[in-house]
Amino acid sequence: MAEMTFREAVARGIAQEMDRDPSVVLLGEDIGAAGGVFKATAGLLEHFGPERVFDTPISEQAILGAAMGAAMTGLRPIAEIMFSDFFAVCWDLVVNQIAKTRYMSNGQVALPLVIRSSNGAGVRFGAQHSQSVENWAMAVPGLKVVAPSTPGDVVGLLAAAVRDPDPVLFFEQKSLYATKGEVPDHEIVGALGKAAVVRQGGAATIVALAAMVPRALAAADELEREGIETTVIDLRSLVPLDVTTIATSVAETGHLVTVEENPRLCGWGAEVSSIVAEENLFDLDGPIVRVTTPHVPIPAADALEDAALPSVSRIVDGVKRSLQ
Amino acid sequence: MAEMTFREAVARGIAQEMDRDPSVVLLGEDIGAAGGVFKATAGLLEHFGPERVFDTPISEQAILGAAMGAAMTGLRPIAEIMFSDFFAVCWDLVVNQIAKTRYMSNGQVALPLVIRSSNGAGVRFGAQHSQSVENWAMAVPGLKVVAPSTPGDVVGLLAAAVRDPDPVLFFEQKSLYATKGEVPDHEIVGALGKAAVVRQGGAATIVALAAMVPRALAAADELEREGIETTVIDLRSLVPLDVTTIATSVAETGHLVTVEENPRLCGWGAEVSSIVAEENLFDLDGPIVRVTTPHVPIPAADALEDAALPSVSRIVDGVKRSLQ
Amino acid sequence: MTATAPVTAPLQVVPPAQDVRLRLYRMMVEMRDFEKRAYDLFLQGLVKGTSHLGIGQEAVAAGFGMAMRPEDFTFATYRGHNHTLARGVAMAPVMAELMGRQAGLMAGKGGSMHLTSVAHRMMGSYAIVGAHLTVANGAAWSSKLRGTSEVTVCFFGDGASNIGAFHEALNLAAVWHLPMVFVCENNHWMEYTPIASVTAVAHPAADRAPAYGLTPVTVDGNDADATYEAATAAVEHARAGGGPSLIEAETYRHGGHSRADPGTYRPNDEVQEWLARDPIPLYRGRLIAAGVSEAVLVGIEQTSIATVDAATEEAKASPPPDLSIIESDVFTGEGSSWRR
Amino acid sequence: MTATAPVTAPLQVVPPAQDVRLRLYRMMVEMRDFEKRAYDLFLQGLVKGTSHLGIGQEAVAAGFGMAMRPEDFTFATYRGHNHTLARGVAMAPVMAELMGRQAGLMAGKGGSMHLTSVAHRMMGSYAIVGAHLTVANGAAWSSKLRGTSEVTVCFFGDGASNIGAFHEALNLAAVWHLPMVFVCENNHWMEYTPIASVTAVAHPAADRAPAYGLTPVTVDGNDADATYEAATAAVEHARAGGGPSLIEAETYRHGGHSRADPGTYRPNDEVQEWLARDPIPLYRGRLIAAGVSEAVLVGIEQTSIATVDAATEEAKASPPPDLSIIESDVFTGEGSSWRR
Ligand SMILES: Cc1ncc(C[n+]2csc(CCOP(=O)(O)OP(=O)(O)O)c2C)c(N)n1
Ligand SMILES: Cc1ncc(C[n+]2csc(CCOP(=O)(O)OP(=O)(O)O)c2C)c(N)n1
Ligand SMILES: [Mg+2]
Ligand SMILES: [Mg+2]
Repeated sequence: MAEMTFREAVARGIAQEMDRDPSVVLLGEDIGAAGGVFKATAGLLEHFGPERVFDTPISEQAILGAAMGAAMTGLRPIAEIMFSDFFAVCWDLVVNQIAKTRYMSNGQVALPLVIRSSNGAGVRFGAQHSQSVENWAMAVPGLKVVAPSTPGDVVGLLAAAVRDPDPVLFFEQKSLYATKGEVPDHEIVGALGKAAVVRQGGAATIVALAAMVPRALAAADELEREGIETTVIDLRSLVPLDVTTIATSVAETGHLVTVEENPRLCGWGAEVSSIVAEENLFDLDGPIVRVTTPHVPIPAADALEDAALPSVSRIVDGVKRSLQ
Repeated sequence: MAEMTFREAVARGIAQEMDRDPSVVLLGEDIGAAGGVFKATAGLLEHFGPERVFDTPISEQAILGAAMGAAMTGLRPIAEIMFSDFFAVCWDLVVNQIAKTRYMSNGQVALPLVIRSSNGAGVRFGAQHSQSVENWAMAVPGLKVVAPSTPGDVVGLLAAAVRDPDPVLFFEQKSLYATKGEVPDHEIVGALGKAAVVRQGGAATIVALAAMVPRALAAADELEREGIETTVIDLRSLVPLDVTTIATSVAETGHLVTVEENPRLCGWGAEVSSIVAEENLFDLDGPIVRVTTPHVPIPAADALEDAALPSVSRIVDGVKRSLQ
Repeated sequence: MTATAPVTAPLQVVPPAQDVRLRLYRMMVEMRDFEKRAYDLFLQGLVKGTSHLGIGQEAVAAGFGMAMRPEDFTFATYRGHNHTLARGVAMAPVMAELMGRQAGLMAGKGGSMHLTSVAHRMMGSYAIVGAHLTVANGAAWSSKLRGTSEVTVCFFGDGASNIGAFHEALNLAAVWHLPMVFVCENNHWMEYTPIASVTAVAHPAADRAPAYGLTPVTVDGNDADATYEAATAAVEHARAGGGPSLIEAETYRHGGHSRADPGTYRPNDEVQEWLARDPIPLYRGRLIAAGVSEAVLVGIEQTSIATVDAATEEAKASPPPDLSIIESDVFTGEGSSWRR
Repeated sequence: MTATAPVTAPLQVVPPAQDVRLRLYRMMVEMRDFEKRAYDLFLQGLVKGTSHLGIGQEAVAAGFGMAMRPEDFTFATYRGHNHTLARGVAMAPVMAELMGRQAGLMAGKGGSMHLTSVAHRMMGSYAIVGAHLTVANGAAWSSKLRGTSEVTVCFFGDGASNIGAFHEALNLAAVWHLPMVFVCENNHWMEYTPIASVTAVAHPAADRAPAYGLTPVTVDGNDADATYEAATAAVEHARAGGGPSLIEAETYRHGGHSRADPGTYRPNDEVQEWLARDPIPLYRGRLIAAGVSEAVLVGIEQTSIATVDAATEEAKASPPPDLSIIESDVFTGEGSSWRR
């Protein structure tokens, strides 16, 4: 058991899989010699050499094309898209090629690849470097979508993603990189599609992801002080989605609040809400409340950015509204 | 009043605006000399000349960049992205540049531009030419999103889109191009963000968009034969979203069904459902049912494609499930 | 505004051996007969949706197909029937795919634009212009990392030379010194717009080669000897570790862009000039001049028609796909299930 | 793997007039002082988030800024402070924007990477590599359609030359014969990776010019006379209807890529070589040699510091933005409202 940062856990998780499987290779911008702009791949070039770790030009389509073609022909690439905002410059590779090729080929082509990307706001990088885009991926059939909230889950879910036979988008919330957690020393392999109940309470169910998990927990603490006991679910994976864990909890609490960094419309919170409204409506004793960023680009100034993102107090308010 | 096809209505709507406003210019692939691959811009080059109608290379980023830069500096471009699937190759221009520049500049930059695109399935073009991606756009702050279902609305909403000061994505469902409708001869100008109640009935509210509107109406006919009277709402616009019309109807019927061509996860149906589950939960007398394509790419074979899309009978079933 | 004149390939110094030439001829005839039949079936409403014929461009597909080894990879566009057949894929499953039948190469899930046969290392046909150039790189990169001598050949149109992915792919292939052969089939039109009207240079691919440190190569794409020679040189260059090539094959599609498009937007004299250089009669004449007997050629032609007939019957006999496959193979072994 | 040697510009035949030279010097000094202050404020925690300094590259921003008329348009990258100042934007709102204050150029909504001042025709700074080349085309296209003589100048880095948007933008500008000047500031590094290690040609922009039918142009980006001359030629060529240019200015950033990056990944002798060619002392020496008095230069330098000091105080005095603006200007006049 060692304490390490979220960013160190990324490198540790990749190293675990590269050690195990020689077909795992890495590519991306500044990931090799520089160890990544967030230092999440530090040491991997030194350890695994230039035969397995590749710095690329600023050519995101070429990066994902290379990953896809390599995955089709026997390798298990891990590609980095430096900021998830840049998925927009290579979205075609993600949604039209990587997501659909297995299906269009009627299963002839397998695409065991992972695309890691730093996601989300909180570090004052402005509107083109702060988006949470995990729901862009969730909306596209053929992609698995993961976003851990702790260093331990980073390692376990990275391992699961690398071993998965299908394309996995792995979102690393950039405001979490400096956070710390305990990570066991032995090999860790998680499972995609299993949410974690990180707190138990009977009054309401709060579902959160990535950087919103610690905030939801802080809100739960505050609510507890007011005598409101809540369950907090760390979703961890959007595809596959652990509907069972959510539904089970809602059946117990009767109240549901989702907490996401995404702008208002069409986020994963809407999906979770609408699943419950379709499948578990009669379990509900109050409205399903979604706490989100308003439907705005992320502003750059610290004061504005902080106020735009879901805060602990907005989560607290959201829970109270759900209890009406 | 003249009967015309949906595709003719596109050209008619553009011509109306180009006649009125000399700053309206057109650009896209094969839109000029060829009149567009769907013949939706037929005759415009001949009428308005090569100073206002521009054939481009296969360079979607360059197309949208040109439209954006022109809109920033006094023109009102209408750009065509031939198939909405191709938004993936120029998504950066849409979501990171066009959607955010007004906001990032604190309102200094205005972007009065329209991006038209053929959207959706039903013509056996396979997975890379059949997607419904209007909810990709809906999820991004800064974009307005429109998808008409009739030739009359095509003209009126195109006019509204061209006159709007903000970027509007205008989706033309390609299975509708050959459909016909009456269009008044005089100038028509619609309004963004107004849904149309196209049928009234007290048992349930069906909300549909674009090609799903005629299907929802057919389902309503079938339900009527079984004695179930439904309201059908043609959403027409996703951003702005006419929440009032939906909420008013749900308050009357107590039951909500959304019908969309999109794959299962995170479509606009989820957004509509979750708004109602948050704001009007106690108006509901049954589960909110979403009828969608399953979470799969669109298959090419006619038999498969037909079975994948929401059918009249699946809509009928959906309404019945909502009435449980 | 008119298309540039084709570059005539240098006269063959050493023509291919006669068995190679006969195989090239057979391939071209089969491609032509197959696609003519596909067009008939389209007019009969049996081929649904769209299909993009390579009629007139067979010498490119045949020349390159012939120069490749079984272990090499092909990546093609939606205009990929010929490239698929060139790898030895049987006609019946291809025809059945065009018709949306169960016996289709991808059971109807892909369609004409996405022909794929991994068993033949035909790694797919792609319908977003330019994207597959980057994917092809990935196969070549993998070949290199896995220490094999496989070569990847990637076909695309003139119009693809103006999209961003082209640029990214060519640069990466050059920097990583990949065993890639990029083949631009310059048929002078991108759908309904002449390439010259939207491109800054006369040769959309060849004139860009130096931007990637590559040598400009053009070849007469209607001359199967020339394409075979150019293909062999580039494929073996890549196999020997010499890195990527970019070849521009000048050619022409006889018909329209897709489906029932009559292609009438093209100047008549341009069409006539190219029809007069139809690669198949041209090659037939050359074989006769080289002493091949008429009977041998007629034999090839008759066998081809018989093969197409049989494939058509086989495809027609296949039922539509079972609807259960709609939800299979989104994910490996899990169908389309997105929930736990 | 090391960066290519810079191309030395030809000796000036006619140096710019002395008043132009003094203005060039003043611009460079102000840029340098402004950015040094920004860096100090970053270390003090007053500039939040990220910022990308152009220290060492001032001769490019100054030479081009000086060659532009007020009606011309600028498009820049996240490394755009200098290009913003070059259009005459006051320092205080820029500094306040870096500090996330109400008085910021965009009231804190954009930040350092997105400086925009439409009043000065500084049409924005863009942080997705390459995208703004296509947007700049649009402004130039509009200038042409509106029948004006405005010219658009678009700055970008060496790294941007490998992304798809670069290719699409250059081709369209050439085909549409747009009044565009594309300026590649080749500082030899893209973040932490040397451009030469990921680019197929030695000059990432100039060697690609022929791919768009353009003449390759390189210029010593550390020599303000040379950049001014090249800029004037290209801008007036565009204004006269001569179409686009692509200019590669060879230069170097003295510091790291962004924020507190010390840039230690770069070979020391490379850094030393370029520091010895710092554009500002270089130009100062040239002015002295041309007979400009030390007192005049010192005057410029003192005024510059005083201006930066005043701007800093003004920015510091500004409060954080009012939170109500978070929901303004997503849409025109409607704030962020997405519902009716
Ligand atoms: C990114 C993208 N843009 C546009 C299209 C629509 N489209 C399909 S084929 C085609 C023309 C392509 O021309 P070319 O590359 O010359 O190939 P050809 O069809 O002549 O073989 C176009 C514009 C597309 N499929 N993908
Ligand atoms: C599409 C995209 N990919 C990657 C990045 C991350 N990034 C920001 S600056 C940069 C380096 C750019 O290098 P260059 O173009 O030479 O400009 P410079 O920073 O040297 O001025 C990178 C990779 C980005 N902003 N956009
Ligand atoms: Mg072509
Ligand atoms: Mg650089």
